[in-house]
Amino acid sequence: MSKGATLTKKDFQSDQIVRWCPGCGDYAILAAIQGTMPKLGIPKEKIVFVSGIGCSSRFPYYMETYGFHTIHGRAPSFAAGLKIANPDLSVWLITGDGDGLSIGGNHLLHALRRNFDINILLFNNRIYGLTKGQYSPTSETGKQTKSSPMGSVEQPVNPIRFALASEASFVARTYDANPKHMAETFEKAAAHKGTSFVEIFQNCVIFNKDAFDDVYDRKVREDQMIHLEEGEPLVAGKETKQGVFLEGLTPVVRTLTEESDPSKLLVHDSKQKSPIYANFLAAMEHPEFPVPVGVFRQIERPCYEEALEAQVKAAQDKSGEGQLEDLFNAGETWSVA
Amino acid sequence: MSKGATLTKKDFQSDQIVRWCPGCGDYAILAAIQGTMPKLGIPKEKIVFVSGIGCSSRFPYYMETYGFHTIHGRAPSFAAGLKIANPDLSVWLITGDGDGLSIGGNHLLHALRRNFDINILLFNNRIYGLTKGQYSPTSETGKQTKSSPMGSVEQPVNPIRFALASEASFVARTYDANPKHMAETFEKAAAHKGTSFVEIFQNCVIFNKDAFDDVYDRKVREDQMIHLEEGEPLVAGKETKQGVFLEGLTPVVRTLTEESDPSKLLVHDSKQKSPIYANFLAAMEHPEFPVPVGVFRQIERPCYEEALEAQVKAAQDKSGEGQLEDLFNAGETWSVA
Amino acid sequence: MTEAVQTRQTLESATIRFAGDSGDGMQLTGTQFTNTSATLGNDISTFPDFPAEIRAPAGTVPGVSGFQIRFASEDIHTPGDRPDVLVAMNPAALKANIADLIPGGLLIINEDAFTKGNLKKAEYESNPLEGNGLDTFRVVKIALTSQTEQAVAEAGLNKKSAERCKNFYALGLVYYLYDRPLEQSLGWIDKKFGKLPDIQEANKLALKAGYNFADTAEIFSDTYQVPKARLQQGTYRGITGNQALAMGLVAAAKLADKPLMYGSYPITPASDILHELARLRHFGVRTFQAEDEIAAMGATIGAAYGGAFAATGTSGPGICLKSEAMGLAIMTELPMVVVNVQRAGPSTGMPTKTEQSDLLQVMYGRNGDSPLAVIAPATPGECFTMAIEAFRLAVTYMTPVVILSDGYLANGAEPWKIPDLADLPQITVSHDADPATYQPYQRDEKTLARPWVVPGQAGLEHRIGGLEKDNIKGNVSYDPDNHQLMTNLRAQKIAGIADDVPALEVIGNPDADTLVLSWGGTYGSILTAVNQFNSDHGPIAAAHFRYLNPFPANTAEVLAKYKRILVCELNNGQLDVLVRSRFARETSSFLKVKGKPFQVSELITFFQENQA
Amino acid sequence: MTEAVQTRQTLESATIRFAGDSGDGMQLTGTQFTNTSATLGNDISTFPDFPAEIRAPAGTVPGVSGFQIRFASEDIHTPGDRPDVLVAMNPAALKANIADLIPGGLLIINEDAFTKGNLKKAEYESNPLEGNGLDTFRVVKIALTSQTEQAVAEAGLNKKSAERCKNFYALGLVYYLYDRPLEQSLGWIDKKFGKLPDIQEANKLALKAGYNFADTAEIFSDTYQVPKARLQQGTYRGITGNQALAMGLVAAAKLADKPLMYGSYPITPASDILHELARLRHFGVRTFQAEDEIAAMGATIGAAYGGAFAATGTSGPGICLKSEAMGLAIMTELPMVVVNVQRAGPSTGMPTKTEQSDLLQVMYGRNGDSPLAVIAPATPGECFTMAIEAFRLAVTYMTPVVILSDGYLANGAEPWKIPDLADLPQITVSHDADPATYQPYQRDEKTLARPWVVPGQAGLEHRIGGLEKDNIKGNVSYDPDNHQLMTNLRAQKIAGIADDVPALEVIGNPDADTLVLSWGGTYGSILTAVNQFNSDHGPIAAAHFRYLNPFPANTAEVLAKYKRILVCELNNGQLDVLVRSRFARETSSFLKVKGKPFQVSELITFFQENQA
Ligand SMILES: Cc1ncc(C[n+]2csc(CCOP(=O)(O)OP(=O)(O)O)c2C)c(N)n1
Ligand SMILES: Cc1ncc(C[n+]2csc(CCOP(=O)(O)OP(=O)(O)O)c2C)c(N)n1
Ligand code: SF4
Ligand code: SF4
Ligand SMILES: [Mg+2]
Ligand SMILES: [Mg+2]
Repeated sequence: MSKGATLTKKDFQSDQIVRWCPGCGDYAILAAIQGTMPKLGIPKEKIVFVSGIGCSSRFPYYMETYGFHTIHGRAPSFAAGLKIANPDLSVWLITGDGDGLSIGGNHLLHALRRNFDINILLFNNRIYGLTKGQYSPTSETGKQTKSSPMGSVEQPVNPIRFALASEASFVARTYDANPKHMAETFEKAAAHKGTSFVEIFQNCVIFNKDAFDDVYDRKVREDQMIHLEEGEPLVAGKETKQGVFLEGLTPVVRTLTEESDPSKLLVHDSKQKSPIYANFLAAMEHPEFPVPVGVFRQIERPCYEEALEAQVKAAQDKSGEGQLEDLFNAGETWSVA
Repeated sequence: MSKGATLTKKDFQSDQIVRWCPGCGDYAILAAIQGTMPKLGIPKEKIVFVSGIGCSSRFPYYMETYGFHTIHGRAPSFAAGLKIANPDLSVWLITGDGDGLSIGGNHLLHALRRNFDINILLFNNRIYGLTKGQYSPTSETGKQTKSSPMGSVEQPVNPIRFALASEASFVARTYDANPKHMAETFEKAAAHKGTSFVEIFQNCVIFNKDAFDDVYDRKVREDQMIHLEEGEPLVAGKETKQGVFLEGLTPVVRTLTEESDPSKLLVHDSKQKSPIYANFLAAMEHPEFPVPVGVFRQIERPCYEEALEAQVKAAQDKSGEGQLEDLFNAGETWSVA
Repeated sequence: MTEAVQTRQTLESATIRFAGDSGDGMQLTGTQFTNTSATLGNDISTFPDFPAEIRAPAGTVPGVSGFQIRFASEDIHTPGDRPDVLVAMNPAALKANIADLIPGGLLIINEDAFTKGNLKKAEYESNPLEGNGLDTFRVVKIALTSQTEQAVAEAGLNKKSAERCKNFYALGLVYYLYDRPLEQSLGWIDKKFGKLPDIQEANKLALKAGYNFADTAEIFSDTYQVPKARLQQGTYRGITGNQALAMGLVAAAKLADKPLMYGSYPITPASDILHELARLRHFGVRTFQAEDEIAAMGATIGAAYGGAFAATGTSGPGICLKSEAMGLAIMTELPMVVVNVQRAGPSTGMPTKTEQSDLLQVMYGRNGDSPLAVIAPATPGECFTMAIEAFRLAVTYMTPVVILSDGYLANGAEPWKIPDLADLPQITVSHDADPATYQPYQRDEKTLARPWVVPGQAGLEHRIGGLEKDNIKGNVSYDPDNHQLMTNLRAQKIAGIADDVPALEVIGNPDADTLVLSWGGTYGSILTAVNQFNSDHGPIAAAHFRYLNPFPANTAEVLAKYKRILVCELNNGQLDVLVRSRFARETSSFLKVKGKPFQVSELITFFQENQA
Repeated sequence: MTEAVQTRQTLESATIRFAGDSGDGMQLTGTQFTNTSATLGNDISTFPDFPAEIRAPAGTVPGVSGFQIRFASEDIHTPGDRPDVLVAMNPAALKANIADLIPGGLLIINEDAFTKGNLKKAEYESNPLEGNGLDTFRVVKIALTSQTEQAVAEAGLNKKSAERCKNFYALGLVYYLYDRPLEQSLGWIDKKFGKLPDIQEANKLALKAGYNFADTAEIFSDTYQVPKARLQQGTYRGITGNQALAMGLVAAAKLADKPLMYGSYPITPASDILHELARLRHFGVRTFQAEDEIAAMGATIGAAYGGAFAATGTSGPGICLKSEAMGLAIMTELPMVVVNVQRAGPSTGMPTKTEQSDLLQVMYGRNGDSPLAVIAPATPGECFTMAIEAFRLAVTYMTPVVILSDGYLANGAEPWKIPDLADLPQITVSHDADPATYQPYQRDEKTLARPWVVPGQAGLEHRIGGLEKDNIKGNVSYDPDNHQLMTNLRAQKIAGIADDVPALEVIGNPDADTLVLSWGGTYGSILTAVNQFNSDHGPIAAAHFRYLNPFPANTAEVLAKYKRILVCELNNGQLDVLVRSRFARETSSFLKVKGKPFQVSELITFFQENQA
């Protein structure tokens, strides 16, 4: 059957008509994923896309792999069961800011700390798309929508900080406006053993048009973002370079001049065991700071399903493979003649 | 009727027999709360205890105030509705590590970021007590329980880090072995405007006996804990003093000697707007670090119910108090004679 | 307006369906026609039908959006089974709708859209405009796109924007066909596009051009007029079920002088209730968009406990999530309203399609014996009165009350006679209790309701919760007899409501042998079918349930009069389960689960088949 | 063993209840008596009854823990209505249980515990041992605490530990009373306390001392023996419903050569299934303790999709939370088992008490028309066979199957004849499909099941989900006729199971006029009552449902034979709803919701009253 190595992007396109609004950022993400898949060298039949409900969660229908469009917010639990049943599948979980952080926040938390070897992509358009435009947990305070005509009175949650507090072993951010960055990020996520969490800034052209343009529009992108690169200093800026320095525990952004001492610049290191640095990065929010994108954190930690398999093996090594007769006859028995 | 000022601890004891196991840490917490109540100067009838399900969640029955023992994990939502209906009540939410962080993690997240003016006390005994001893989301990896005879394979969640990522405006930790510290912490929580989140280390003598003894037993307490005091340096230790220093972003604990420069010590400041410092503190976990207790963070942020009331008022100021006739007649109408 | 006017046929009623791509503005066109007709004094009934996607792929069949309107000089109760006129803006719209057009019906087609590309998207093998597939209809092909472009040229829009005016051009055509004036729509355009003068201008040009083209080119061999209906005197407006429901909730709270708290999580087709209410802060309405349906239910209970008029709304899957907390609401006997705008299930099902398949869910979908009151409005407008009724029952009996609406009621519109405030029921609420004698579960002798004491009342501090409580005192109780007593009391309390609601009414011919039973949103079709059957076929009686739990007190008596009982519902037999289990009667059912309302004709056929 | 033995009365059956404080070890005492009696060859049935709290306040009535055991030389099916012997370790135990003791019953009391303090905690105004309130019983007062202390003195324990041996002293007394040997319990003590020699010694001393005291002091005027029962030949063990259920799930997976995945969130009284299974990693069992019931259900569906034998277990409130995902399981037609160990509701209710009130919840508690299979074991041991049966049905019909157990079955024990592996049903599963022809919703002609293809199978990639799918191809479909078809198919598929399950059996006297209907865990009481009624009163027939959805194929036929139908169930009328709605028959019901099983006597009374 299908051999991962020889597949092309086209092999991952299903025959279903894609039903997002014209101009929706989901198209670019779909293309980036379909483009990434052949590079992973995994046969199609070993790949499963699991999703919740939302515009973004229609994703599995468009992938020529196995796919499960589940119910709202609960995709992580389906992925968990699937991985337990079948640890060698490549499982991709597609969710939205509403699906993953409103109704599904708890499942996301627990999936992340359990560290199943799955890849979670959270399409953050800061709005409920499918239900036609209510504010979401990532919408900014004051956001006016159909359900908040006088403005939302809620403090948004930062998905990266949430993932870090949930003990995620891989945390990254990318954006629909940069196919190359997406592709690189997805490849890194796929390579990570354990749960990979990727926030994707996604443009909902209908209900939250251009929400990220201040950050990622080509014109401002280089000034408003820090593209995290392993071992490289934290620097933004196209013409004038802006560097991130540490003052106590506080990030301070200063224009780099001839005189600046580059050795004082913070250097990106996503592999720190302690979550402090990653949290520090995550606290850099727009518009006060340029927005970090790339891999915030990647650490090694045992996967749930592996630890579980190890227990099965250890138990069988110790007690032999369980036999029903032994099970039935355990405890006190007596005979009737 | 009852006047807050003249009440005593006894006034807050209901006539119900307390039904926790002898020796359970919940008794001390109950006593500390009943002792704190009179100091708040709030009349009994303005106080409501709301809880979920668990040993800890029996709490409301023992308080001679209004009380609502709701369902498992959902107490924050009841508290939200109650505060919306009646913003001037003093609402206390009692939850456990299972109730609040397993089934109820999502509601906790959203309550915290919405910042209702309520006080959330999470009794963390790192076990499910009421259901007779299964591991909880705060149980340590490897924990052997009825449901994990070969050891839990899950990474625990740190309630303080979770609360911080949830944008909590007040975050503290206290412990059942220290009535004075509890009382002080509860008073501070009550004084805070917005959601106060307090983790309480609680001893379940039946299913997780002495889980915190390494940290809070009188013999080790001073060495194993840092009692956070506003404006004071981060120092632990009874005989030899241990101070917390910053190396880059990493906390380093060093024995203080005559030579140590005290000005290099980190000084506690819970009012920082940025969550970085509080996160830094929260990342100090036992046994690598002495455990911080006290107030991690307290910042000012609008409360949900106040912002909502403000919208009601603004709308009424703008459009007048809504009249049904106007509502009915809005839009296009026509007459039939 | 010369000759043509003179030869206009007068009709009692007409049904038009506008169908096009989701981007073609068909909902707007339909609404404009509706409002104009309503203002002219017609009775109206509408049925919008749109795809699940926000913007389904342009040109495809799943992307087709339709709006059907029936308008009449007589009382009507349904948007019509099949349209007399179909406007099809593209091949997909034709494909999706042509089967419904009545034989001999008028088919208005936008020729310009029948391009190769569009035919392919609609999965047509050959062009249906060629060949004789449409011969049974009166086909009027118009180059709608290009004519619109020409008509609006002077407004100076770009091609794409100019094209987008074609729905108003089509509306103009149909206005002419049915002799409707343009003024109301012109006014609407002025209001809507006042800030975009070129678009404003273009749409007005398109509307007028369509009208004039129809007039001058005499493209319609027959034209019609539909005189005004003999509606009850009063001021009217168009209203959808969701709008009516939102207004009813607000009105109930106002009538009781209480703030309304509405906790909800968005879900199709219930979200619009949240949207309507969110705009009403000046009515003291507190909306709470919760993180999920569980939290919405919890907040609703919390608010009820806090003394507010508390309500929540959702659709079927959301009820699943609310069910555990609904059990707590029953156990703590607090008053609140739970709205379920039903949609086609199971699971995610077909979210934008209507169905009545959550009746048994709301009756039984909780652990333990957990009775609550269930009511169901029969028409969009009745959503208003039933919302008030729900709150009346909730606070009188201290119980959650479920309102079963559905997608058809929610989005369908009808003329609504604006009520006189004085005619609305008074709702009185008291939190009074004497600290000396107060007991949380002391019950009112008649209603069996416990007192509604709220935090903040001094001397009445007490504790409630989901563990069984002893009757009267309200302490936690594991006493076997108390549990039996409380289970019985919970059941009796709900059963007792039967005497407090209107008797079940028999419509049609009460002396018939056969009784048709139905409930909720199917009223219009049932009533129409029953009336028609009585005039054309033979005697038949019907009774339509607005109260599902409990049934009205006279239900057994009504049923006993009939030899044959037919049950019609948009599910796989749910009212049927209730009726049979309650009355141990054999029934025959007409069950339809196609995501659509009943057609009058299929009901008639069913009646005929069962009129043995 | 001199005289006394000679005068022992021989009984066919006896019922003892041990009652004391939660800390008094009554569950242990009961279990010891059970095991010894089972080994002697008696048939046995037990009913443990304990407080909701882990350690309810010592000495109070809510803190009382009880264990009832019935043992017999005949076949028995219930733990007995009322005990012949009551052992009351303190005033609270007396208060909570004395009403149940049969008149003339033997009451063994620990005098030492009747202190002022304890009387107060039990809320006794005066000492019940004084006065004549207990005159109708044969009262044996013993200074159990102090005699135990004396007896174990030589083991050198402190006072508190010494006292704690008093349950074994009491057990010794009762062993003598019923002529049971001590060996088995002595052996158990050795095994259990081997590492704590002083406690080991003390408990053995206490047990012997109790026995000897009863013998030498001749405290019992009558003593008894209960000969062995004529049980079927074989090896037996005691088993609770939860244990049997866990073993059944494991066995089903093994029989199909599949791994078992059990996803669950702890909840009383279902948690022990999780605990049992968590110990069985070497059987390849993957337990998953989820963050809540929703996640447990999701993981179960995920695992079923992944090809495992997947099951989840919970109690009523947990089903509320699972219900939305159960709808998805139905829509995606995946095989899995959902266990509901029912407890008294609604809401949190009385978590440690039994009830049968979730039948309609599992039938109807989801949005849309969403049928699934529902079965219910009749005895603790049957939980084993029904777990296997559930998986057989699940994989044969590609459907979720609900097992309705209850608190009484879950914790009650009975002797279980260890099955021969060869007698267990074979379960065959195939994932085969031909990529050339595979369609996700292509159905088996007979079962209507779709193929169970799992990720990892090459060339069969496809997508499933909760939106309506077109039959055969499985693409998302909003087609009206397809939705009708799929709704019908889902219903037919479940209905078709009726022909694949054992026929409904009539017990008692099949020629009677009256048929008693019952289901699930009440079997023992019903059978006993029906048999007794037939011998003592008159003919009566009964049929007990183990298959609730669908009912066995012959059900209508069975019901048609009887003039009168009585329904007995531990809820407020739920099977009754199903029976009446299905068969449109009048019924009379005996409904009990007291958190307790039926008493045989109350059933008999009900039969008498309805045997008109
Ligand atoms: C139980 C339940 N509640 C509500 C809904 C309605 N619903 C569907 S998607 C959605 C929010 C989607 O937002 P998001 O996850 O951000 O996805 P997007 O559409 O923006 O991609 C909601 C509220 C549902 N399908 N199920
Ligand atoms: C829906 C639901 N699921 C499960 C339970 C069972 N349950 C009750 S309390 C509890 C866990 C309690 O743990 P925690 O919150 O830590 O409280 P503790 O008893 O330790 O104080 C569980 C699983 C329940 N009551 N409701
Ligand atoms: S509504 Fe927004 S998120 Fe959804 S498909 Fe359209 S553009 Fe994309
Ligand atoms: S089980 Fe643990 S937490 Fe619960 S009451 Fe007993 S000691 Fe306290
Ligand atoms: Mg979104
Ligand atoms: Mg706990």
